[in-house]
Amino acid sequence: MLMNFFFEVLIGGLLSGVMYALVAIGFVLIYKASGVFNFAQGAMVYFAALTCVGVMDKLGASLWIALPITVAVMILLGLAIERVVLRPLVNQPEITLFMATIGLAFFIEGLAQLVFGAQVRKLELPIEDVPSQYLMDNYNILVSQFDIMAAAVCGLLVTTLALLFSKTKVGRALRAVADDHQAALAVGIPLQRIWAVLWAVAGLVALVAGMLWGARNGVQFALTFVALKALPVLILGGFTSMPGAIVGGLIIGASEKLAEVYIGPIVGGGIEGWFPYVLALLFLLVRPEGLFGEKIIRRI
Amino acid sequence: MLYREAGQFKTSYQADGQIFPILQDRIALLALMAVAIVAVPLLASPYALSAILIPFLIFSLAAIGLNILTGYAGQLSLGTAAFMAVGAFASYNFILRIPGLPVLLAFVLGGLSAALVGIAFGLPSLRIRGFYLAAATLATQFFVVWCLTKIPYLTNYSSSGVITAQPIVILGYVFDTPASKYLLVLAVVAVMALLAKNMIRSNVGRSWMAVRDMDVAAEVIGFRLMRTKLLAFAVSSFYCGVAGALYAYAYLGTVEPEAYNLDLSFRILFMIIIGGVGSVLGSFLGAAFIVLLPVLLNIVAHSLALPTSVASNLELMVFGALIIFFLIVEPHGLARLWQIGKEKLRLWPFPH
Amino acid sequence: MTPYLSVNNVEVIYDHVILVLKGVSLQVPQGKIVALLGANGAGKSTTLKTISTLLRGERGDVTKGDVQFKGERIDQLTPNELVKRGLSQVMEGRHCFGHLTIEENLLTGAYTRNASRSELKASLEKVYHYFPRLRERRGSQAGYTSGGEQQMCAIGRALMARPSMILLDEPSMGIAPQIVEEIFGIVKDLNSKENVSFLLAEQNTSIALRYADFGYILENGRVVMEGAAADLSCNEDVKEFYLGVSGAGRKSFRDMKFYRRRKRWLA
Amino acid sequence: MQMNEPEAHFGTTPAQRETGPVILDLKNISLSFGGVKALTDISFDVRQHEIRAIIGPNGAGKSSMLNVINGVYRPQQGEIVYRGEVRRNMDCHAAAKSGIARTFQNIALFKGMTVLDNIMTGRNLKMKSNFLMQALYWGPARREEIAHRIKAEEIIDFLEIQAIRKTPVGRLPYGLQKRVELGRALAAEPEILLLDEPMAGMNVEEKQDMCRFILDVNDQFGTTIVLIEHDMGVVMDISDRVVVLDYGKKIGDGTPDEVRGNQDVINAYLGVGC
Amino acid sequence: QPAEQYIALPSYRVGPYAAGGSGFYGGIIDYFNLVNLSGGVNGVKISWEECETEYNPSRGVECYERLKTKNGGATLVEPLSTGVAYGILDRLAVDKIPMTMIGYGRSDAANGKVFPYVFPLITSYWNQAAAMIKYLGDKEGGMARLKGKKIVHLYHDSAFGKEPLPVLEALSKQYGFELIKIPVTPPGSEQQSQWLQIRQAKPDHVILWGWGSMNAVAIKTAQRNGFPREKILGVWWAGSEEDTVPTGDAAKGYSAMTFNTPGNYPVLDEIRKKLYDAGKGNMADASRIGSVYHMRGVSAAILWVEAIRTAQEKFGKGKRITGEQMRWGLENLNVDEARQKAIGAFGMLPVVKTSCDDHEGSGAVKVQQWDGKKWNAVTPNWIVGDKALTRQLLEESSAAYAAEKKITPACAK
Ligand SMILES: Nc1ncnc2c1ncn2[C@@H]1O[C@H](COP(=O)(O)OP(=O)(O)OP(=O)(O)O)[C@@H](O)[C@H]1O
Ligand SMILES: Nc1ncnc2c1ncn2[C@@H]1O[C@H](COP(=O)(O)OP(=O)(O)OP(=O)(O)O)[C@@H](O)[C@H]1O
Ligand SMILES: [Mg+2]
Ligand SMILES: [Mg+2]
Repeated sequence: MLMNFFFEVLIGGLLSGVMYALVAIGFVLIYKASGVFNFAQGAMVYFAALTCVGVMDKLGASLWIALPITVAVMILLGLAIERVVLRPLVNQPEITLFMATIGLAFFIEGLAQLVFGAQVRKLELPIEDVPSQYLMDNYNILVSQFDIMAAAVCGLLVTTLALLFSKTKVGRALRAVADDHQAALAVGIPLQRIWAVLWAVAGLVALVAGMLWGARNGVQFALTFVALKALPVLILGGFTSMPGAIVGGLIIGASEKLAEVYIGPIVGGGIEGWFPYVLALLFLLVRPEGLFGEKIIRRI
Repeated sequence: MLYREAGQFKTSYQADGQIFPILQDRIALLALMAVAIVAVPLLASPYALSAILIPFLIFSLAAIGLNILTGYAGQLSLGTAAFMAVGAFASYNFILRIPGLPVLLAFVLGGLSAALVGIAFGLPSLRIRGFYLAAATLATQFFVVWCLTKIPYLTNYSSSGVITAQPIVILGYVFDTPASKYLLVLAVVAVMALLAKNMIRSNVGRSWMAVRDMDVAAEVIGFRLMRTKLLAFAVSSFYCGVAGALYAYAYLGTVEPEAYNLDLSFRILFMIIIGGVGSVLGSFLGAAFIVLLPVLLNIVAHSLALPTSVASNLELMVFGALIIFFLIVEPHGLARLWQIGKEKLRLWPFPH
Repeated sequence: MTPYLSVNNVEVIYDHVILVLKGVSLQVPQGKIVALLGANGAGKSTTLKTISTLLRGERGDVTKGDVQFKGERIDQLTPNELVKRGLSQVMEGRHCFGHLTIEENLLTGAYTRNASRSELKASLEKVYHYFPRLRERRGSQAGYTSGGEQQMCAIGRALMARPSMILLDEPSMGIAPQIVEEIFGIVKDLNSKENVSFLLAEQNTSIALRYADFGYILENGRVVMEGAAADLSCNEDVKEFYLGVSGAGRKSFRDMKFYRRRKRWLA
Repeated sequence: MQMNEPEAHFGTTPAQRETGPVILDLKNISLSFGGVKALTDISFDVRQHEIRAIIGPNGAGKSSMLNVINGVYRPQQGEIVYRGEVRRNMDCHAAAKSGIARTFQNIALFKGMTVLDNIMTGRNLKMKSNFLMQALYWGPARREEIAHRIKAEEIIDFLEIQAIRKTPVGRLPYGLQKRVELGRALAAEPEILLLDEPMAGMNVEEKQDMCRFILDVNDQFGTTIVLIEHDMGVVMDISDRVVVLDYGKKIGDGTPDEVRGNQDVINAYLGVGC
Repeated sequence: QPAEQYIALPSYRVGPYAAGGSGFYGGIIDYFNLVNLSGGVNGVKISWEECETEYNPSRGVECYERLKTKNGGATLVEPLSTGVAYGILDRLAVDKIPMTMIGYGRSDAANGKVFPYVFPLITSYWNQAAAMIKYLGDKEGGMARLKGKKIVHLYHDSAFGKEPLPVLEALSKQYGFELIKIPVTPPGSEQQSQWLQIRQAKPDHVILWGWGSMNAVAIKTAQRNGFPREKILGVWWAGSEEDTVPTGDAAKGYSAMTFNTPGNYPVLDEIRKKLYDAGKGNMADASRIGSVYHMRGVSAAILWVEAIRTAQEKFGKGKRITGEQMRWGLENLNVDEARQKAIGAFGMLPVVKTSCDDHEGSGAVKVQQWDGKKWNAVTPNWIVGDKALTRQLLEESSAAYAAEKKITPACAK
């Protein structure tokens, strides 16, 4: 019985971790490829989900019509961001770009609510968020079928993107850009086009995260906060590693739940807010660039 | 022709080491201080004093604190509000538990408590840098607020978890009007800004900047990384702590730990980036920008008679867009813009 | 004949206030090597960055003049378009991609080429042939290689684009003497065999003038002297200030009695 | 610090210059990074007051050698005897304290600071007042600051960089940055000065200036200098003794003339016709 | 220029709580407009001004300071934000502007002797918590049956979530049920571990003391873990459409507290007809009329208008009243059933009768249940908990505050 509960917590945590990883991927994508810490990722998640349900609401369209429209919107958004925000800021210090993405986050949040209104909406995916009967009957563990799908989607995304980075010419170029904008320009990497594509892809990743999180928690402003859950995953896994996002997500998810259940009651509970950060920090003390992140080169 | 340094020869290094080496700047500053001390309390409306100037000064102080850490020592931090919270709650407890403790001393003690917490959370900076550190400082933010809600002692067992700042009494004088509070805050901020400026132009300041620009080289030259970074954390947190205490005592009055949330940390961060990373002047300019801009936008939006929800969202969008706009125009912030303006003025009427 | 590359009366301002180039004009004829000489801070690197439009990222503005390459104005193009048209730059100060291995660094150089695997391999081989040291270090992250190795990597990376014109900013910096000779040998080689044109900013005047066809001397953001390389190396002023030989032949570095006492032509 | 004063032994040949006892002795130093052997069993010494050059092809391990001397890298094997004491675990702070200053191959200036501030950082080990006094900028702290400022200004005069003293170094051209870096190292008034390619990216005239500075420092203060340089003209002219490294091994050691004649050195580095 | 009664509305319509803010302030403004259409309060029109606070204390203070002097001075303020309310708490007595905190804020502020200018109207957190236990006891078939039962208090880990703890703890001692406290870290977008703990504990009831997005997540997570929603009882901040709609069907059977009886009322019809049909409604979406937040806003406005009316009766009909007089009006409110009928809101809110001792004026609440489409009342009558207990807590706590602030408790004249 006790053991069973432990496994339930563990599995629940791992699956939450998958959901975190989903958001973390968007961060990694942008960071690894341009050295920009994209604070607007959370806002993009919200924007994507809201656009999707907003289109369904306003046009009375079905999910299958709203989805392609949202994809188009996210791509346009990516292109616009590159043109308006990033292009004029090439070769600026990291912190400037970081700040610009904060400005961007405000803009996107305002835009989303202006167009679609602030009310909370529901988003229903064809798959229901109820315990999988099959697993319940056969293994007596409680796992929502929704989570299983989320895990599959997440795995697929990570694999694709990881392959993109490690195996293709564009991937190599992206990593080069992250190291040195100026030199990347000098060797003829079309920074602008690449960034446009990249942000469009990040928009799509945000859409996936937005759909899954939105289906789970409702489409509301709080979706922008899921970024906070993704941050410890990022620092633990490393800002520059796709697999790191998944592994980090699993570790954070599982340990945070176990801690809340087993340590929480001793100290008054509610430690989920800071525990993942402290955990990630402990890892960082051993590996300052996260588990799988690229080593920070310090040489003179 | 009015603004020239030509003809102002420095006869000693002491004169050259002044904070404002150009005479016109010194005169302008003195004039500004005179206005701030005499004219403002007399002429400004209570609204301007208590809703604009006081928070502006308090945020400037916090921004100086963060600038010391992030702008000068190069350690990006997202935990500013936590240090402010420590300052506020510690001051509250000191005054509460030590009868007769002078308020100013309590602020200092509050600042020192924040400094201690700062040192503790600064320790990881010895290994971790950049955005990793930034994300890790979020731990401070969440942990401190968590402690304040979990440990009833800190809020004097108040059932709702809020504290009420005691009245500010110094030498029998009660600071309760907007004007008197403003003067108190002004005095504290002016003195601390001066101290910050002094630190920055002496060896500590240089050690911070050296660590920021290239920590390996700084070590080779003989700076101790650990001491330098932790000192930056301590001093920065001290500033934030005092600012946090002022925020509670001279501004909000009654506060819950939630008032020092992540949002506040970010606002302070905006201030230094918009104002100028690594500039004391920038801290003031940035604070003014972030305090005033939403108010202006709000007023403009109202005068356009837009529906409120449209106006509110537009405000947010314009705010975000303006941040981006300023970064594009000048990534080094308003302080740099100001400086370029001055340089142009110096060259005037020649373009270069 | 229109020159291959021409810079016409260019003025550059950094940060809105710092005037660096004050009307620089120069030409590179096709298939020639042109040297750009000048003291520290003369504006050589700025000139090269103006041509390759990398100035924008450093908050520099071209306020006057224009740049033409193969008869077209190029100052509004992106660096990517320039590289595609055959104009590559090797930046001062190496700028290797620290986290990429040496080989990956070289491969990024071929980004604009739609080369097949075997073509890439051939190009790599060629670079390794020129710089055997790079072959040894091909698998290490560039950030951990020595200064000279990084310099070789930067040059090799530019070669990978198979440009028809290369802007070289101080290629010999930090390179051991015999490799310096080799690098210039490579320049000559590419120039004569593949008709690649070069504009090289160089401090090592003697070797630059030895290999160049033509030279410009830049001082304080102005061209103060230009001429055929051979003529320049015979000029007395150039000899004294840039080649370190005065009437009595080369002096020992130990015996220089005075600090810089140069009279400036422009004064 | 009047540097242009009577020039004592200009025109003297290196052999005639008297050098002191061994101040720094490196014994069997080996250093490797993962698979890369940067240094293999290298021994050489540096005498007081001499100018000791290290040369060798790219990637030979010269910079790594300097990094070992001032404690940035810790060799896996070997020992360092400095002023008669064996120092195995010297970190770079301790090295700086014991009078070793240096410049770097890839300029390591503090880019956001002015020239003056950069040079002042070189004096940090000599500053005694604590940060509270500095914050008050009062009394001893202020006097100290001004005293050090005077020293820094002397160096600025010496290096002829008065005009740029308030310019942020990030904006300076490469050559001037090298000069500022030298200034920063000099500000520490070191006993040993390690220079890593101080003349890269300079033209002849600037190199002449640089040599002048180096020789003057060496003469006036008796500062021992360890120098890495690829310009053979410079190395042969100003150094007293030369170590030659190749692939992390020592292949030659001696006076410039000896080294010039060494066949190994010619093969590995100088090439023919030098 | 006819006299206008000016009210300051530091509101929020962007950010995480925008959904609630737009409904609440929408309701207030709708009712104001309605009153103005019929000539105002004895001819005195109501005017107001909004200012966006983003739920941020410091922006809220700025808004308050900006709004308070406009149009001849504000005579009432309502920020609907605990943080902002605390930020201006100390300023109210100086400025002589009363503030209402309808359904939130510190419960002990109901003591008008210590907090003369603060009005936590209708019901405080403490009374609500007491009412919740009362309801659960009734549901079990009598308070005595609570003995040995397990009740989970799943709360937003903040001052807000901890506020009811003294009441719940006292009641748990009194009635012998086991109180299990499980905090959720704000903003609460992940609650797997909490619900696993709950499932493990097998409680008889779960009190969901949540806020914002935390509520929907709680309900969804309960569903994922197969916990029956019928056993969950939410606080009124967890009992609006915004909390249940996003969960889809998961919230079916979930119930929550409210101080408005769901349903339709003549006053809402009027708002629909006279305002929205004429294109003058405040909310973008007319279907939100009568939603929980909207009704809450309308109720707030009703109480304020009644306070104005009451004050006018004493200080002069048809005249603009001052903030001090407004304070008096709020302190002498009596919105009884007859008055409610006259307004067209009979039964929409409990009877509210205030006094110097009792700035709350009621303490009665109802329970409503979500049927998948809308909220329905499940208790025909208003429920009142153990008011003696809450009164005692209130006295203690406000006395401590008075001591800390050096206030001598006394009724204002
Ligand atoms: N980003 C910048 N901002 C401001 N000024 C700059 C910037 N880059 C260069 N400068 C200034 O422009 C002038 C020319 O610099 P440039 O780098 O072109 O010189 P250079 O001839 O290449 O010198 P070196 O031989 O040392 O490389 C210098 O005075 C320098 O201070
Ligand atoms: N931190 C490090 N990690 C891995 N390899 C290193 C590291 N430092 C140096 N190396 C390697 O050690 C070898 C020696 O490097 P070093 O920098 O000492 O060469 P160098 O003699 O200074 O060459 P150059 O003249 O090109 O500057 C090089 O192959 C370099 O790649
Ligand atoms: Mg240059
Ligand atoms: Mg080297």
